[in-house]
Amino acid sequence: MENLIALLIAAPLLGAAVLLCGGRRLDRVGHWLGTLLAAASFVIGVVLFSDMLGRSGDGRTLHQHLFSWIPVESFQADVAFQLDQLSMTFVLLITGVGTLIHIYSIGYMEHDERRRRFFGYLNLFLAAMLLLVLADNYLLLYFGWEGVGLASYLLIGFWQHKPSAATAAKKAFLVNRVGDMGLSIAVMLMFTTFGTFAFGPVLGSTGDATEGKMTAIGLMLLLAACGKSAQVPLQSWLGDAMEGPTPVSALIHAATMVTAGVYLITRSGAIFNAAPDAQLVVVVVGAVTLLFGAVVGCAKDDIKKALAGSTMSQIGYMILAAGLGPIGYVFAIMHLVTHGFFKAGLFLGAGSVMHGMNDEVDMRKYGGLRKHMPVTFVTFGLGYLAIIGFPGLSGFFSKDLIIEAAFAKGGTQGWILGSVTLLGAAITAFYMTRVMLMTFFGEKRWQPDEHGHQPHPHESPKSMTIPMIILAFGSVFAGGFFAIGERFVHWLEPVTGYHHGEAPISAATVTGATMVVLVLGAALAWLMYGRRPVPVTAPRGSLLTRAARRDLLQDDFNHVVLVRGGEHLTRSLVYVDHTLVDGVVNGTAASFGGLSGRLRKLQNGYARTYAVSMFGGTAVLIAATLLMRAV
Amino acid sequence: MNPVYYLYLASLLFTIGAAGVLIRRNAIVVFMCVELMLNACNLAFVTFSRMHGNLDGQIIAFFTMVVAAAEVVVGLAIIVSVFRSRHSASVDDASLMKL
Amino acid sequence: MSATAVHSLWTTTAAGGIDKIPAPNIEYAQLAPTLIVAGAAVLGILIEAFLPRKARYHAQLFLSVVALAAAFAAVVALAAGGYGTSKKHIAAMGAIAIDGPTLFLQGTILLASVVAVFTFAERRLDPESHGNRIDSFAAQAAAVPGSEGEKDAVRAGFTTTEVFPLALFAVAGMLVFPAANDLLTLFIALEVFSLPLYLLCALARRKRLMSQEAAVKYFLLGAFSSAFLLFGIALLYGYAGSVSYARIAEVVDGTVQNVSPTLADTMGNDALLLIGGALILMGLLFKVGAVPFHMWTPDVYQGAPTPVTGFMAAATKVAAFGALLRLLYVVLPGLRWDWRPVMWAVVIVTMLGGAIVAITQTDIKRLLAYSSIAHAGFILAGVIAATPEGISSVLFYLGAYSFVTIGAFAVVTLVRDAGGEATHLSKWAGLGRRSPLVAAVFAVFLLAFAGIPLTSGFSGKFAVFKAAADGGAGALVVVGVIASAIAAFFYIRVIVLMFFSEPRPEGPTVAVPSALTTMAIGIGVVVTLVLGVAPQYFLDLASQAGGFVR
Amino acid sequence: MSFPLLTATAALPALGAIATAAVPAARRTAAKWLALVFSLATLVLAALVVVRFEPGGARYQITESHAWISDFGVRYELGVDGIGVALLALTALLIPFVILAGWHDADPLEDTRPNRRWRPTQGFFALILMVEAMVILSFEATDVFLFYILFEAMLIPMYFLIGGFGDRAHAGGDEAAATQRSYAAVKFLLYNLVGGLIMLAAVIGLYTVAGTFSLSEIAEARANGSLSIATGTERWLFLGFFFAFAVKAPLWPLHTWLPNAMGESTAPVAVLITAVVDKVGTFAMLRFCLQLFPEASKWATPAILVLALISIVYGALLAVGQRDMKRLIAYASISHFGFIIMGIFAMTSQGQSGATLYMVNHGISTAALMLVAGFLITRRGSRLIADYGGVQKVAPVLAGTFLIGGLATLSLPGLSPFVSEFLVLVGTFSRYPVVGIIATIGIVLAALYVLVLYQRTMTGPVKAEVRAMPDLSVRELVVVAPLIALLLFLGVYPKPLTEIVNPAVEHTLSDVQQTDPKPEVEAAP
Repeated sequence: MENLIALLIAAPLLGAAVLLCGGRRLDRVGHWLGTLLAAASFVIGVVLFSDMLGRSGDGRTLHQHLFSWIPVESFQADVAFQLDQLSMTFVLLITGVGTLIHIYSIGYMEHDERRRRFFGYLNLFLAAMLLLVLADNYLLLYFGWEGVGLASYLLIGFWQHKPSAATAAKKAFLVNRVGDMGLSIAVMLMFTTFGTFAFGPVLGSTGDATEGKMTAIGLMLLLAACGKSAQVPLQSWLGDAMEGPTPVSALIHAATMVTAGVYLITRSGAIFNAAPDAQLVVVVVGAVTLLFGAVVGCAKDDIKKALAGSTMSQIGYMILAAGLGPIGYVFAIMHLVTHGFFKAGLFLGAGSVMHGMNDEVDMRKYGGLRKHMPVTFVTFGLGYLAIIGFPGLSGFFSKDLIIEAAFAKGGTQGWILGSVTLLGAAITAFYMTRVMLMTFFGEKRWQPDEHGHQPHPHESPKSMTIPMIILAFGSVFAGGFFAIGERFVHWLEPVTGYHHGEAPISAATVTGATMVVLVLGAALAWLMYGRRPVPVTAPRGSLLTRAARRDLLQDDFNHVVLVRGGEHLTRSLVYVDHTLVDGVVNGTAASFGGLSGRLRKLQNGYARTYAVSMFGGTAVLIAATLLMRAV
Repeated sequence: MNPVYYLYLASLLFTIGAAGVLIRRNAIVVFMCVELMLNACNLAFVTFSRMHGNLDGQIIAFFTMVVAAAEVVVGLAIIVSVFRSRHSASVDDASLMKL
Repeated sequence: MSATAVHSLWTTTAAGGIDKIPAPNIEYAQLAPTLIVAGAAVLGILIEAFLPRKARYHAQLFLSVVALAAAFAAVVALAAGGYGTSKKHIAAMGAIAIDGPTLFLQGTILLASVVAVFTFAERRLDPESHGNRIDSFAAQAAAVPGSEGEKDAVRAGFTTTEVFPLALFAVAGMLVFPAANDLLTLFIALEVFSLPLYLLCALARRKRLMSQEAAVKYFLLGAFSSAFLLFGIALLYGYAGSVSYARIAEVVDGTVQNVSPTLADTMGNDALLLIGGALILMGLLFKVGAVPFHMWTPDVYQGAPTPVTGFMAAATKVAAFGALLRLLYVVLPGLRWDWRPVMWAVVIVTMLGGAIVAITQTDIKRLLAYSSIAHAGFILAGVIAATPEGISSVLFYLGAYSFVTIGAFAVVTLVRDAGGEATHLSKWAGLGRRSPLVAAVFAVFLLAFAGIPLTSGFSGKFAVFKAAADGGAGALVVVGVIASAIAAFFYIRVIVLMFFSEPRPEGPTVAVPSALTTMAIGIGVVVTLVLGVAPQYFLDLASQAGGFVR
Repeated sequence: MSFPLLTATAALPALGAIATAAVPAARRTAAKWLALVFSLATLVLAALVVVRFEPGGARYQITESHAWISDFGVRYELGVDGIGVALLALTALLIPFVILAGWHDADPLEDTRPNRRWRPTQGFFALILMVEAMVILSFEATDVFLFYILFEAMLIPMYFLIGGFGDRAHAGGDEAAATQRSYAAVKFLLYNLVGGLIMLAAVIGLYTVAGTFSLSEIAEARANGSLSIATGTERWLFLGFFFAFAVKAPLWPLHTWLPNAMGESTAPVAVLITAVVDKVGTFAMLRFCLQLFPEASKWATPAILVLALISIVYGALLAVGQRDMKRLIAYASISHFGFIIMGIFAMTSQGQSGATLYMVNHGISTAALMLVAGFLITRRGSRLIADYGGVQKVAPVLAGTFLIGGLATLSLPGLSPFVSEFLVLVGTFSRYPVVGIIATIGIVLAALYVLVLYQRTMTGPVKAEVRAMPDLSVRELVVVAPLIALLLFLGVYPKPLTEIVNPAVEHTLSDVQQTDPKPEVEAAP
C-alpha cells in the first residue's frame, strides 16, 4: 500500500513534464490531461485514506523509502515519504481542491493560447506541494518548499507581458527566499544538533538538546513559515500575488500553499513544545498578522486584494493557534481545512465575477450583480457566511474553537490573545460584509473598460460553477462534520498531540461574544456600504484607510529601505569595484609605466653620460667592496 | 727611490684620462684620453714588475702597446668615417639614438 | 703564448747561452678550435685580397661555415676525449684552461656563430638592385652615406664581404675569452673579439648614420671599459706578482710558498686586491651588459646591422659570462664574501632596471636590447649561487638564451618596409593577420623570453632560480620573479600588437627569406621547444661541464 | 606496462588541436567537425577513466610514472583521485558543447576578406582543444612541477581565445571593442602570470626543502618523518601557492580580471574560462594547498573564510548592479567560487565534497546559462540587458532554457547546484556557524540577480528589436538540452558523483588531520 505514496506525486509530476516539454501539438488536449492526472492523484489519495481508516493507532503511519538522495558521511538525506493523518489531511485537501480548480480553469483559461503551459504549471505545483507534505525529512520538505515557490512564481507571472505581473512574481519569490533562508538554517542547526534532519529522530529527541538550540530552530522555522504563509513581517508579497490568474490565487494563495507554514509549525510541534519562547513569538506573529490582514482587507477596493488580506488574517488565526501548542495544533489544521474550502470558493466566485465583468477587479465598479449571476451569488454568499463564522457553517466551528483555545492559554496572555481573536472576528465580519455589499448589492456601477466595451455580466459556464458549488457544500458542512464529537481531534491527536485547554470563561460565553462582535462588524459595514450608495471613485478616506490601502505603508518601507537602498548599495559597490579594487591593479601597472618613462630619460643618447654612469658604477663598486672589508 | 710614487703617478694619469673621457666632446680627444689611461696602466705594470722583480709586467706593457695600436687603427677608422658623414667629430652630435 | 712562458725563456737566456732555449710546448690539438677559426679568418683576408669580387661572397660564406663547423667538430672531439671532465687541464703553458665550461661554452659560441653567419649571408630580403643581390651590409663602408661614391658602389654591386673574416676573428677571440687562464690572455682575447665587433657595428647598409653612431659609442665606451679592466689587471698583478689565475688564487687564499718580501708587502695590501678585482669585474659586467654598465646596449643593438646585433647579443654574452664565471670561481673564490653583496645589488638593479625600462620602448630592437639586459640579470643570479649547480645552470641558460636571441633578431630582419627593416613597434600591428607563421614564430621566441613553461626560457630560468635558491639567494629569486612578471608585460604587448590589432594599410611587408635565414630561425624554434619540453640531456651536459680546472 | 589511459585522454585533444589547425583555410566546416569528433572521442576516453576508477580503491589510480627532468627532481607522474575524475569528466563533457555552441563564432566576417594563411576558424577550435588537453592533464598531474607547467601553459591558448575572438556583437573592425578585448586578454594573462610566477618562487622553495616534486614521495617523506617543513617556511610556501590559485579561482579581491575576460570573449570561451579553466584553481587548493601544507592551511583558514564570504556577498551584489549580462554572470561566478573556496576550507567532509560537487555543478549550470545568453546575444547583437524585453513571447523555448539555467544558478532544489550549495553550507555551518549563516545571504541575493535578469530580458512588452527573434535552432537545442537533463538528474540523484568524491575527500581531510565535528545529542533512531 505504501508504494502508492510515490504515485501521488508522480501523477501530477508526469503531467507537468509532458505538458511543458510536449510542445504545441498538445495544445488541444493539454488541459484535459492535466485535470485527469490531478484527479488521478486525488483518487489515489482517497484509496490511501480509506486504507488508513482501515488501520488503527500507530499502524496508520506509512513510510516509503525510494532512494538515498545526498549521502556524504554522516549527512544522509533520503528521498523517503511519511504518510500519517496530518499529511493525509493535506493530501486530500490539496488534491481535492486542486482537482476542482483544474476543472474550473478549463473554462476560465479558455481564451488563453498558453493554456497548456498553465496546466503544466498547476500540475507542477500539485507535485511540489504533495512532496512538501509527504516528505519524511526536513531537507526533502525544503525541496517541496522551494518547488511550490517556483510554481507560484511561474503562475503569478503567468501573464508575463504585464510588467506588474512579472514584478509581483519576482517579489513573491524573493520574499519567500528570505523565509527559505530560515528553513535552511534550521536544517543546518538540526544537523549539527542531532546529526540528522529526518522527522522521526529529530522530533523524537528534542528533549535531549538545550532549550536554546530548540528556540533557535523554532525561530528559524517560524521565519520560513512567515515567508510562505505571508505573515508579518514577510507578508508583503501576497497582495501583489493577486496579479496571477484567479484560479491560481484560489489554489495556491488561499487554499494550499500559503498554509504550508501552518503545516511546518504543526509538524515541528515537538520542537516548539520544547521552546516556549519560540512559541510565544509564533503567537505574537499570528496575532499581529491577524489584525494586519484584517485591517488591510477593509481598505482594499480590488476584490482579490481584499480577499488576500482576509487570507492573511485567517492564516494569522491558524499560526496563532499553532503557537498555542498542543491546545491549538488540531484547531489550526481544522481551520486550515475549512478555510481551504470557503476561501477557495470565495476566490473562484471572485474569478467568476471578473469573468463576467471583462476582468474588472475594482469593487466600486460592481454592484447589484446578484441578479445577473445567481449561482456565483449563492456560492459566494455561503462562503461569506462561512468565513465570518455564521452559526452552523464551517467557519463558525473552526474559528470559535481557536478563540476558545486562545483564552485557554491562560493568564494575561490568554486574555490579550482572546480579545485579539475576537476583534479579528469583528473586523472579518466587517470587511467580508463590505465585499458582499459592494459586489452583489446596491445599484450597478459598471463602466466601459479602456477598450470601451460596456460589460454585460453573465453567469459563468458549468465547468466553473460546478467546482464553486462543490466548494460551497464544503464550506457549509465541513466544519460541523469535523467538530461533532471531536472527530477531527481524534483523527489528528496521534500525530500532533492534544490536550484540552480549560478557558477561564465558558465556551458558551465565548460563542456569545463571538456572535455579538460578528453582528457589530456586519452592521457597521451595512451602515457604511449598504445604506448609502458607494462612490465609484474611492474617497480620500481617513489616515488609517489610506495607510491600509497601501498595506499599512510597509510597501513604501520596502521600497525606500530595501529597493532604493539596495540600488544605492550596488551602484556604489560597482563604482568601488571599478575604481578601488581594479584601480589598484591598473594603478600598479600604470606606476611601473611611469617609472619606466622616467628611467628611460637617463638614456639621453650622449656617450659621455653613459661613460659617467660606468665611472660612477665602478666607483660605487670599489667603495662597496672596500666598505665590506672595513665592516 | 720608492717605486710607490710611480704608482701614484700612474693612478693620477689614469684619473686624468678618465676625467677627460667624461668631459671632452671631441671624439679624437676622448680617444686620446683612453690612450692615456692605457699608458697609465703600462706605467703601473712596469712599476709592479720592478717591485716584484719579475718581467711579466714589462712584457704585458708591450702587449698593451700593440693592443693600443690596434685600437687606434679601428677607432680612427670609425671616427673618421663618422666625421666624413657628419662633418663633426663631436661625441654629443652622435645622439640620434636615445631613450 | 703567455707572459710566464716568455718570462721563463728570458731568465733561462740570461742564465746561459742562447742554445739553451727550450721550445715552449703548445698542445695544438687542444687549441684546435681557436686555431682553426683564427686561421680561417686569416684565410678570409687573403680571399678578400686575391679573389675576384664576384667569387668572394660564396668563398667567404663557404670558408666560414666550414671553419666553424670544423671547430665545433674539434670541440666535440675534445669533449669526447674527456678533456671536459677527467683530462681537464691547463694548456699552452698556463695560458688556456681546457675544461668542461671551456668546451661547453666554445661549443655554444660556435653553434651560435654558425647560425649568425647564416643571417649574415642572407641576400634575399631586399629586392635586387641593378641586378645584384644585396645583403644587410654597406656596399662600401668608406663611402660617405648618401654620396655619389656610395651610389656608384651600389650600382657596381659592391658588398662588404669582409664581414665574414671579421666575424671569424671575433669568434676566435670569444673562444679564447672564457678559456683564458691568465689575466693577460683575458685582456687580449677581449680586445680580439671587441675590435672586429666595433667595425661590424658600423657596416649597416641602411640607416648608416645610426650604424656609425652605434660604432662610435660602442668603440669609445668599450675602450673606456677595457682601460678599466687593464688597470684592474695591473693592480692584481701588483698584488700577486703574477697574472696567472692559479697563482693569484693561491696568493688570495694565502697558500703560496716561499713568499718574497715584496710579495709579502703587497699581499698585505688588500686595497690592491679589492680595487683590482672590482675593476676587472666592471670590465666584464660591461660586456655582459649589466646595470649600471649597460647603457651602451640599447643604442648599439639598435644601430648595428640586425644580424650583427643578434650575433653580439648571443655570442658575446656567452663568452663574457664564461670569463666572469671563471674569474669568480677560480681567481676570487677567496673573496666571495667581498664580491657577493655587491653582485647582489648589481643583479637586482639589472633585473628590475632592464625589465622596467623595456616597458615603454617603441623600437623592437631596443626592446630586445633591454630584455637582454634583464636576462643578464637572471643569469647573474645563477652566477651568484657560487655552487656547481650555479655554474651548470648558467651554462644551460646561456645555451638556451643565445638561440632564442639569434632567432628573434633573424625574424626582425624579415619585417621590412621601404626604409629597410621596420623596427618601430607600431609597424608590427596586425602582423599576425598578414603572415601568421612569422608572427607565431616570433611569439614563440617572445614567450621563451618571458619564461613561459614548455619553452627553453622557462627551463633556463627555473634552473638558474633553483640554483640561486639553493645557494641561499632566495630573496634574489623573489626579485627575479617580480622582474619576470614585469618583463612579461612588454613581451605580451608585442604579441597583442601582432595578433589583436588591425593591420595598418601602410604596414610593412614580410620578406620571404632564403634557406639561410629560414634555417637560422628554424634552429632557433627547435632548440627553444626541445630545451623547453625535454631539457634533461642538455642539463646533464651542462652539469658534467660544471667543473673548472684550477 | 598497461595502456597509458590518462596520457591518452590528454594527448587526444592535443592531437586534435594540431589536426584541426592543419586543415586548409577553405575547409572551414571540416575543421569544425574534426574538432567535434576529437572532443567526443576524448569524452569516450574520459568515460573509460570513470569506469576504470574504483571509488573504494587506492587514493591515486590508473597511475603513470616516468622520469622526466631528473635535474629538477621532476617526474612525469599521473594519477587521479575521485576529485580529479569528477573534474576530468566535467571538462571532457563540456568541451563538445562548447565547440558546438561556438560553431559559427569564429567564421571570418564578410567585411574582412581573410587571406590564404589567416585561418581564424581552425585556430579557434584548435585552441579550445589545446586548452582541454592542458586542463585535463593538470587534473591528472600528481607532480607539482608538471602541474605548475600546465597551470602556466594553459594561459597562452586561453589568452589567444579571449583576445582573438570577440562577440559578433562587437566584431567587424569595431576599434573600441578590439581595444577592450585585447585589454581584457592582457589583463587575464598578466594577472594569472603574476600569480603563476609568485607560485614559481614557492615551487622552487618547495624543492629546496623537499628535494622532490612528486606528491607521493613528499607524502611518504612526511609520513616517515624524514621531511618536516619549518612553520614559517611552510606558511610562506602556502601563501605562494594559494595566491596563484586564488587569482585563478578567482577570490576577492583578485577577481577583477574575470568580468573583463568573460565580458569581452564569446560565450563559449567565457564558459571555457569559468567552467573549466578556473576550476583548476579551486581543484589545486584542494589537491596541493591542503595536501602539501596542512598546518599552514589550517593557520590561514580564518582569513580565507573571510575572503570567501566577501566574495560570496560582494560578487552577488555586483551581479545585481550589472548592465551587461555576461559581466553579470561573471560576478555570479565570483560569488559561487566564494562558496567553493569556503567549502574547501571548512575542512569538513560535507564542505569539501560539496565544494567538489559545486565545481562540477557550477560548470554545468554556468555553461547552460552562459551559452543560452550567448545565443541571445548573437541574435540581438548586444550584451546590454536593457536592449532586451519580452523575449519570452517570441522565443519561449529560449526563454525557458534561460530560466532553467538561471534557476540552477540560484541553486533551486531539484537542480544539481542545490545539492552542492547546501552541502557546502552545512559543512561550513557545522564548524563555523556564523560563517555559514552569513553565507546563506548569498541564496537570497542569487535569487535577486537571476530573477532581475530574467524579468528584464524575457518578460514585459516585446521590444521592437527582438520581435523577429527566432527561437532556438536544432543545434542550439542539442547544446542546451543535455546540459539541462544533467542538471535535473544530478539534482535528484547525485549519488554516483558523491560515491566517487567522498573517499577522495576523506583522504584530503586525513591530510590535514581534521574530522567532522560530532552532533551534540545522539538522535533517537
